[in-house]
Amino acid sequence: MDFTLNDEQQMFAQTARQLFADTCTPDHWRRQMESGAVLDAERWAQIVETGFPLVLLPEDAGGLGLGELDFALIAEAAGYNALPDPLVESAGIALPLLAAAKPDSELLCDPAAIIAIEHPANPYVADAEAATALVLHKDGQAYLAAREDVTLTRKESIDPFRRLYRVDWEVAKAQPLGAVDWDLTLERGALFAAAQGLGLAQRAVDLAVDYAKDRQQFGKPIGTYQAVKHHLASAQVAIEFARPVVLAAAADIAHGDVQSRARVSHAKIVALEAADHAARASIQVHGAMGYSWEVDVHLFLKRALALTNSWGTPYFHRQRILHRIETQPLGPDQTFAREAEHA
Amino acid sequence: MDFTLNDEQQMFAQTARQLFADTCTPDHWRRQMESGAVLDAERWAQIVETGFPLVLLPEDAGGLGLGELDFALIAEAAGYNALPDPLVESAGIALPLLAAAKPDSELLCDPAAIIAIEHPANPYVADAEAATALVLHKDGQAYLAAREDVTLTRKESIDPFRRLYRVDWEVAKAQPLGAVDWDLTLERGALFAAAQGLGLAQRAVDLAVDYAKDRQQFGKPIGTYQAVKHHLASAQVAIEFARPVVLAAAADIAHGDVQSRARVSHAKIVALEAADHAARASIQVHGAMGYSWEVDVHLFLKRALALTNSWGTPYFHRQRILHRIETQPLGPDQTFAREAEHA
Amino acid sequence: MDLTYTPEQQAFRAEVREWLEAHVSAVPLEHFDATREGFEAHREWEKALKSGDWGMVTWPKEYGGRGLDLIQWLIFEEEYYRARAPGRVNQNGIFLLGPTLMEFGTHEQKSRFLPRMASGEEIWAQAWSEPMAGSDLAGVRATAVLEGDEYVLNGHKIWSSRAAFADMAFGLFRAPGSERHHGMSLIFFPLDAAGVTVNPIRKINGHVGFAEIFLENVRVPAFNRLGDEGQGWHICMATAGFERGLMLRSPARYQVAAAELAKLWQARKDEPGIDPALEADVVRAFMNAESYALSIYQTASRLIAGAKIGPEASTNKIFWSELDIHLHRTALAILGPEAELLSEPGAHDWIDDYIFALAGPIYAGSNEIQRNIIAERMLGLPRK
Amino acid sequence: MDLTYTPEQQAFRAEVREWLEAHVSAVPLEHFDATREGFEAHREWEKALKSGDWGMVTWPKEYGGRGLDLIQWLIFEEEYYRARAPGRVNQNGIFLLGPTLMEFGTHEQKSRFLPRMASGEEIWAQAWSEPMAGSDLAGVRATAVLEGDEYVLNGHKIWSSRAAFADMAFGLFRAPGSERHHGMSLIFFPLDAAGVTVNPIRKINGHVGFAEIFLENVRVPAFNRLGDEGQGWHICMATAGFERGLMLRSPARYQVAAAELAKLWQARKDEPGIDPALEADVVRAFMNAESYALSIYQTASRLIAGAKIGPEASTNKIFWSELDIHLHRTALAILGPEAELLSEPGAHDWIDDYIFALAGPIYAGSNEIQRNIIAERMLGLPRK
Repeated sequence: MDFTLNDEQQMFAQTARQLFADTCTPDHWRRQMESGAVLDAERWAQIVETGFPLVLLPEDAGGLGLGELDFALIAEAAGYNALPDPLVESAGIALPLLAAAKPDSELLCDPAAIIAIEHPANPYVADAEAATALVLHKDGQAYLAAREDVTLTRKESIDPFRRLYRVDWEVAKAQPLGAVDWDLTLERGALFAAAQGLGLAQRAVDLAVDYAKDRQQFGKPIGTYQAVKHHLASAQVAIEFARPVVLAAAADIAHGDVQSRARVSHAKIVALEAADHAARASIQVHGAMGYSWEVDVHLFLKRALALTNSWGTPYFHRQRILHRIETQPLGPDQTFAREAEHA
Repeated sequence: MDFTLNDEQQMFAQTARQLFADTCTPDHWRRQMESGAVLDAERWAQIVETGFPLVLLPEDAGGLGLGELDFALIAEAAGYNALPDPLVESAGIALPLLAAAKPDSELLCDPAAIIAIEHPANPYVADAEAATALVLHKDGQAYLAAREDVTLTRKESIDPFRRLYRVDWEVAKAQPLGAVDWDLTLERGALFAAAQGLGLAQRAVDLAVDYAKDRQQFGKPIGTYQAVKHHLASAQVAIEFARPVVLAAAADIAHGDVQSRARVSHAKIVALEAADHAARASIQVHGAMGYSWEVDVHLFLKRALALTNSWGTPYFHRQRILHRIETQPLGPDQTFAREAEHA
Repeated sequence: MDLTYTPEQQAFRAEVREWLEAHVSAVPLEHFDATREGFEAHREWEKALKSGDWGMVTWPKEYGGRGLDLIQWLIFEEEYYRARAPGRVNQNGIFLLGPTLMEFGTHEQKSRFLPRMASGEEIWAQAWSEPMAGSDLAGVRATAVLEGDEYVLNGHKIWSSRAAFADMAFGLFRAPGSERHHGMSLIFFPLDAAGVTVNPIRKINGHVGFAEIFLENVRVPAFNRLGDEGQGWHICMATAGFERGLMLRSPARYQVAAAELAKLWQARKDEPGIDPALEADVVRAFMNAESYALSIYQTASRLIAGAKIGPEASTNKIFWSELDIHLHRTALAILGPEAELLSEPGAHDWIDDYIFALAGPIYAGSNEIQRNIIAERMLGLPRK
Repeated sequence: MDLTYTPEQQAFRAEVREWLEAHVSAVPLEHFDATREGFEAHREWEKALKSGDWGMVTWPKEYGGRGLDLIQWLIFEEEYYRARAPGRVNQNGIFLLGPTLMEFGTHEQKSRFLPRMASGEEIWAQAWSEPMAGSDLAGVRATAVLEGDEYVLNGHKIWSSRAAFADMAFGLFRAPGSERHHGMSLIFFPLDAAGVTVNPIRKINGHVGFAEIFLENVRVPAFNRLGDEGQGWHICMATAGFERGLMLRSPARYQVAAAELAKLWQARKDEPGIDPALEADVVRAFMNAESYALSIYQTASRLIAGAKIGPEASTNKIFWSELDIHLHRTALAILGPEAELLSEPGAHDWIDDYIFALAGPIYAGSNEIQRNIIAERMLGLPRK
């Protein structure tokens, strides 16, 4: 029993945080919002260079062969910086599915390639415009189609960096991938949404703390007021108790049993709640500033809102936890128990 | 359209508040708790003298022929003082039912008589031990039985002043009252529980305010701290927005339509929530003091808890409001609309 | 207590309804904060209202109003929201500056400003806040120096609603060297005066909702000062009372939204994947809107009976801002994966209204300030 | 990261389970705060635990403990709660005074006090609070004056847990004339010493949960002072850390309660009149208990890896106290009209546990104080 990150994981997380902090400054966000560009080419090149897109690819596909816990730390850093680029959906979700379904796909050889994914859990496909290819879904079967072989219809999201599309496509122009593991893909989607939620939450608190130290009202920093302190302390408590759940869910996802699914669901619910809570507290602490477009708190609010209902709604995930409650033993000795042992 | 109390009503409320304040001091509570006495005979005599038990009786039965709004003000004052005696259940609920079912009952001639009531909404009968007679329920029919003709089995409530009983009785020893208006009785039960809730809530806040002005921590009264202020301000907001609902419900109860039932339910829900909210805030503000038996805040917490589930649970009442939403027009012009007009 | 409308009140409702049905366009106007065109379309609507004598319904007749009592005003608002009539671009005038002018203005000032305000000819922005004076209005730094019969204004105002497109603004300016609550005057200035620069500020929904205003040696006649020199704080507190209070927040808007929510729930509740527990929230939203409406009717009755508005202003602020957020969060939860989508034209814009609702606990006195006020002025807890 | 138990840990769990199954009585003991008999029955249980070397499992072996690491401690607690073993009357000793003595006591003090604490021979009360010193411990007024080799203690302590029946107590006393954090010493005194009067205080559930202690010229040997004279505040802050922290709050108790709640829900959910929306709360209660357990495992792993316990103490306090209230409120909502009834013997006592849960946000540093600590020490917000 060891619930700590190893040195390699901590270094990994540190690299991601640093890279995103350097390349996702408020200036970067604003320029990208104004330009409407799907990708920041320079940033994407740096991301590719760090090898983040290879983390979950098996070593024999040229990947790093690491696990979901490692990628969750990257996703958390992406959330912390409201990363506009489709790293998580492509490298965390679509690529591993493709690698499992078609290990010889040449797309796997191009670390800069972006794969978008249509999953039954989501009504729209995120970032399809930036993709080289799309994994598509029809009657339980998966297909792969090149970007130029599908028709995209944009649906505007409240999140200025989420580009959602309805995808129209023909089976004739797509490559069948057969029956893939849509369920595992959902687990990854939910887990990495949760991990992003942690990052979103912490950044929203951190922005508010910085502001509250600085902003004066009635002759002293607003951060001295108990109301402000307690808003942010409550938000931080939510983060502190979401993070271990996300890490445990990441560590356990491979089990693919009732418990691991319930834990992913638990992580998804509480991490996005923490993000929503923190973003709202942050807006409140920022006052009118928090309500203006030029102050960036709203990015975190909107991303949290979007991720809350992606990869399974809170209700969907609650039902999976209920299933674990109803079908598996409960009690203090069951925290790390597995389905197989009790089946 | 006039949403104000008239002078008579305000005087009435004032009389009730003063009488209960004089006769339900903390000393009285404690003596009655220690003695376990069902009634404080002296207080009950004074209550009878004011004529409160006659408020809802028709004038031709020797009553005052007033309405539910008038009695609600008395119930509110009873809540404010955690009145231990069964004034509300007897005079507000049981007596009017008896007067309607059996206008010539001699019990109506004795203003000091206490009538307990067994209603299908409640699993137990409150204050049966103090009653002269009980209104009982069997297969939709009502019966009247003398206290000595029934068998009472005490069920201990967390509220030290609530004496609950299971009643065992025989039809042979009871007087049939026929098919009475159990529904109107439920409306009254719920409404007066709500009115008591308002009083409980306000007293809990007032006790905390007094304490917070006085109690020093870190060199100043705890009432200067924003956390304490905000706890109590939030509790007060809940009261402010529950009170108009209770008054409107009282004014409208006689309509007996979908809207009036929904409003009684609304009043019941929000007034008891306000009471629970205020009592918990008050205990928190009192700190360890609030958690000790000798400080009286717990009486308000426990009464609120007991009334929350009496005369219909929150779920029962929520479903009645849902029914109003589903069957009647909605919108800003519908606040005072009646079922008859749209049926 | 009598919770029925009089025949006169019923007739009045019918009259309002009839006029609105005849005049409200089925096509919603573009938002007045979105573009100049939207703003001017709303000015035209103000003029149309005025033409039917429905512009300043609560103003006394002598100032171009209809002299309605508060119950009539509530009925008017109910019908107004029921008809989905356009938002009031003239809100700062109707509810904030108008009543303040009536109370503190000279006869000449009233004659000069009120009729044009009532007609929509002059639309007003407020200019309360400054970068270092938000909730703490006494922190205002903008200055006014009297030179002959003109004031010279300098300073930087921010979060001015309507300022992007409005004609006139009112704000606090202090005598140089004065401190905190002292030495401030309430002064009007045209937004197109020489030395005025207006920079629109986008809200988080992308609309231009506010502006910041830079004033550089802006000259206005001394006539534009309301009340005495140095009386600004006193007047402003009265106005802030109007702002926080009853007037701005008709219950009708929440009842319309609660009804829309119930409709959304009815339409979606049997779809797969919808959380049945949200039913409780739909009922809660209805209850909250009803509670708010009943409370406002009670307050209106009390005011008609001669009471003064007191801390209701603060309790109202907290209640409507919180119910609005809860109501819209419930809608988003029902919408699930669709919640994040900007609405199609014509559909109820739940996400945008949610974003708007999030401003509720912030503006017009943050809810933290309101809770302080309730604790100190209503409950009597000590300030320090 | 490896979230599986080692074979040694599994074997340890089996050992604990076996011993508890053999020793825990099926008939629950009367509460140790209810009567002298209940208290003494729990003292006997402490002795029984000690006889199996399960008394002070986290204490080092040299002081009569078992020297378990924190993961083993968690396993022990899981099994302890799973077995419904009796509450620990010795809690103040095990978790508060014991570790403090080990850190600050002399060899002689450790020899004198720790073995008797470990054996249950001496049960300790804490005597932190005074009428004017609750959350603000620096407000202590009780005094200690050294006369020869004895201290003379005077003062009034309150909210002393276990003091009604315990043998010994520890508390802060100040040198006369000293102020706030200075001049305080941590001193032990027997509760049956001449000059000590103990008045039990009933909690709102009717149990004797605390006592107030009056000290009038109580003489104790100077040996009973822990640490240096005037070092009391420093030691006390360390102890308060223990109190607020990890040790006192095993996740197991919440997991047991969450499992009971799930059982209650399964039993009642199909009864008429049960609110289906409560299902979400049952799931939430399970999630909260799991979150808390995972967080404690994470902290335990970090501490084993050499980290120091930090502000987790405050975040834990807030989280467990709020989850406990939510969980019990959910149970009461399921019980409906039965919620107010005191439980029948043998049944899970939801109402009493709810009342107990309400003390959670108050004791061991109120949640308001904890939020201040989180804001200031964890987030770095300014104190004033």
